[in-house]
Amino acid sequence: MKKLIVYALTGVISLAIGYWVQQQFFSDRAPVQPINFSHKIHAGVNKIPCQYCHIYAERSRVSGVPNVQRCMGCHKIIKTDSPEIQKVTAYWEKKEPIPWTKVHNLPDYVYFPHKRHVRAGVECTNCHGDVPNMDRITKVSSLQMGWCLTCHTQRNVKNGRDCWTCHK
Amino acid sequence: MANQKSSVGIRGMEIKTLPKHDQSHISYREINEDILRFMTQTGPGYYIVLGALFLLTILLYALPWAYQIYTGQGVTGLNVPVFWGVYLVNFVFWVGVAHAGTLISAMLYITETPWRRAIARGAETMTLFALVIVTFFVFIHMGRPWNFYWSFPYPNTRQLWTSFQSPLMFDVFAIGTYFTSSVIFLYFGMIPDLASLRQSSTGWRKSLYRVMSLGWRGTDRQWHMHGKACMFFSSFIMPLVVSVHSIVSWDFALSVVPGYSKTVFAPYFVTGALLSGFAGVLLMLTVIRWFFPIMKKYVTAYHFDRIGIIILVLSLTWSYCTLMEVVTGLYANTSQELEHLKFKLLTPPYSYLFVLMIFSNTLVPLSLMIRKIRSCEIGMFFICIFVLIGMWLERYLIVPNSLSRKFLPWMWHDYFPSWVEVSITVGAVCFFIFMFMAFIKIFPVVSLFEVKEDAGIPMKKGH
Amino acid sequence: MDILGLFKHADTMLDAAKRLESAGYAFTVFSPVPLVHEIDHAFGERKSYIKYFTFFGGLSGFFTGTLLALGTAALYVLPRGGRPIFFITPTLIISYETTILFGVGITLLSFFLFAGLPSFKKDVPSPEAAIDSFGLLVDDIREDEFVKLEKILKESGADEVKRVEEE
Amino acid sequence: MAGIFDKVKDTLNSYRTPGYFKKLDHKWTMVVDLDMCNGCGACVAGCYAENNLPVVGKEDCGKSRAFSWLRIERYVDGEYPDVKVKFIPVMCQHCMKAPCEIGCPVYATYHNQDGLNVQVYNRCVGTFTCATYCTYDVRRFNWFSYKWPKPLDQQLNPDVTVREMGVMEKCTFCIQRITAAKDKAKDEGRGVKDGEVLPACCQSCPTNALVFGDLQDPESRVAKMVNNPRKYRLLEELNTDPSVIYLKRVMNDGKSEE
Repeated sequence: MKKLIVYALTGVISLAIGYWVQQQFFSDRAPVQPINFSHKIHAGVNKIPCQYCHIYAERSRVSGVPNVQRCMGCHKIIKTDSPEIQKVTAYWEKKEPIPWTKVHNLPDYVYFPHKRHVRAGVECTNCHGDVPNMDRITKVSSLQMGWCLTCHTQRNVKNGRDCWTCHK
Repeated sequence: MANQKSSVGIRGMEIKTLPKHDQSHISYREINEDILRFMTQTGPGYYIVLGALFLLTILLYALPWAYQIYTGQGVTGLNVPVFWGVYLVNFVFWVGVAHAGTLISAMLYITETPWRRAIARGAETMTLFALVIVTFFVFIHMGRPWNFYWSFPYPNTRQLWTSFQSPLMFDVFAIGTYFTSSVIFLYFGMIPDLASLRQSSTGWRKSLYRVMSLGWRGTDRQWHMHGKACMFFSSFIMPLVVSVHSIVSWDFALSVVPGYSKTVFAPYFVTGALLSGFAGVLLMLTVIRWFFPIMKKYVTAYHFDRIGIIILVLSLTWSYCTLMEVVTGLYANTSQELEHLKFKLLTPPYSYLFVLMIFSNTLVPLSLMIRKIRSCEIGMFFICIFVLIGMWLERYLIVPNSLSRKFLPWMWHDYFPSWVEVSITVGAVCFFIFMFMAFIKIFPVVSLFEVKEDAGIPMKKGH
Repeated sequence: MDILGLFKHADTMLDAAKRLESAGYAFTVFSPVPLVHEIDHAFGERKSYIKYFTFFGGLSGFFTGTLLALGTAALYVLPRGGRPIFFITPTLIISYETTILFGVGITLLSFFLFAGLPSFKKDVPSPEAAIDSFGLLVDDIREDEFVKLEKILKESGADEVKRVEEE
Repeated sequence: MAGIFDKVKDTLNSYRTPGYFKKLDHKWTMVVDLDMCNGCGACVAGCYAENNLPVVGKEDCGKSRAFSWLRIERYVDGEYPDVKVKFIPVMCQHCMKAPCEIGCPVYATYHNQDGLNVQVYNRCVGTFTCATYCTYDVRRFNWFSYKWPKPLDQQLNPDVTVREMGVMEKCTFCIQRITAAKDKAKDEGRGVKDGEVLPACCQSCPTNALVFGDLQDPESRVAKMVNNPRKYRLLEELNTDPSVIYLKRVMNDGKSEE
């Protein structure tokens, strides 16, 4: 009996450790990015608006990942001695895009226009979570169909529950 | 002997009476021992056959299916107008085979027909495994079988339910209910038998029966409840049997396709199902009697005689429905119906198939009018084979054949099954026999307590 | 301590049961085949409450099916084929099947309830009682009653009288 | 209590047929003028390009598994020297009382508020029921997972899903273009104008035989065309109420034929 408890405890603890490690380093909820970019510093402390960098959000289906030029626009001057910024500079000098890992990924068959949601007055934090306080971007919402539908129903979106509004 | 013939004279003429159904010569202990011996004393030949069937199942059933899932439905012979092929034929066919089991158990239980007792369990077992095959055929038929659970209504993250207006949804409910009820009915009837066998068996059998008999003691109260519940099960299952195949027929009849959209389909399919079901049960009994002579004591010529008459009646009913199907089509006199009938009745090779179907479902069973053939084991064996083939052909002539001639002539296209479909069809039969053979060695295929009832309750003062 | 009488014949066992009843003992009948008719005949009809459960099981199944079919159609309105969203004909088919499903399920559960299954505490008092003998068991008797009961059983034609110790 | 009762009654009434047809946003309709159709097949090619239709190859084409959502049926009348060939382009008819829609157990095909019969690819489980019930044989099935050879994968339309193996698909009236037009109209705060939505087949038709528009808009071209005495609908007698309207071909010999 004692043996059994020891085995069970070991199992539970190792599972817990494994879960933590998975969440921390391997999960697609919060993947490790090539550059340790902190939304907390940019959007939280310095209060840069979201659409300063994600410029397409209001006029296109995608919100857009800012190009390296936009980063360098500030970081030619600001904090150039930080090792993380030097990584950005390295990409800039190589003329290569930064290989960011996409966090909020939707399947191919989903038609999600950012434009419609931004213009309807949906806050960014509504779906992306409290980004201004995130060091590393974490997927907060499940992005599952039921989650979308709950909001569509609450806001009484016109044709918000029609399949072809969101699928293609 | 059970099949002895006595002679009765009426007005000086000698007429032969039916074989008698009298099991009173068998003692209770003998029944227990016989069934246990039937289950435990297994020769090497049995294991060789079982192993061969298992291999065949893997080779002809599992591997082609895996190949089909990996490659796509394109490996079948389906094409654009003919989307329902041999898989749907097999689906309907096996639902039909499943039908007789519950009917024998339920309807003959309610009418208190004594001869059902020895064969009811075997028939129920057949129902169960035929339904397993049916369920698998639904998944084989699907384009994306890994998403099969979407067709079950359950609260999910998509907030999306299922369409209860779809005939396929009726199928999900009908076959789900049928499967559940069959399992319950089979297991429920087996509880006292397992408790009885547990007393005389040893080893893993004893512990298995101990757990599965749920502590049945055979007290009077338990028997009382058992009888009552059995009555309710039977009364529920009888309408279920009729509804299941009606619903299967509505998969076709609720469309507007010529050849599918017929009002006669529900009774036609139910009759056909019972016909193939009884043929299946009889075939199973014949084979069991051949390979396990011990069963000759329980499954007698009387059973053959009775089931033979039932098959004859069903065959005639079926023939009437077939006639009606053709006649109503001709009477409607629309160009689509006529084109469909022309294709079905006059175009080779389908016309040959139609003739073969009529031959094996109407003409061959007519020979059952002769009593000698009804009590002849080999004759019955071949009649059953013919009926089963004929019933399969009937579904083939309805399902893919009607789709070959739909409304727009530009899209007319014939259908021929590919090797994958043929192999899975044959493999399903192997799989079915494999499951059945494994089952009858683990669980009693003859209902002990009912056969004991059949043998009569021992009374000192006589009956 | 229990006493068990084993009989080869059903009618002798019923005779013994009648004598035990008139002597004021409570007994349990064990049999390998159902003796429902015979016991009903000897001791009068008994009531079973399964039918009420079956009825309400079927009724609840009917309403569950109707509610499932109509309710889920209202939860996510997707019109199809020009049919109404709330369409009673297909709903009847669904509720027909659920009536049977629930009826069968609840009948099984009520059978378990009334038959006292599953219970692994008590076994059959003697293996023969499950195979080819009719058993008559009297529970919790004193030592002095044993002789008296044995006599009743033997006189009625018991083939064997056993002393069964409590587990 | 009375309020709840009234609400339930209203809801029930609003869900009764043809109640939900009365409040359609649009009723997209296609008019095919068979007098103008010369059977060139540009519409078929346009459909292939727009909707990511795979090309199945010679062998599967022989098995009648070609993918064209829009096909041109050719009927040849008469013997060799005196031959008449007739064309009829057949695409999904977007029936208002579609037989296919009731067949689907999982709501993968249904009718939406635009009067379109739509197919949700990622919900499909592949039971083939819709295609079997379809009276026009316009549904196509992904028999295999089709691959586009290397440079051709760049021409795939990003607005249309590349369908997975095992799902059913069919003509959508280029619903992605309808969505785009409605999106633009919403940004500009107006309704969709006539002629703003142009499915790929209509766009590529050299003779303008195919016209697309909203039947509910009385000023639209289709609304004016449907009053034509040559109007008929395919297999109308089956009560499927199709949204595609054909204008009969008038032959030179004075006989009008379909």
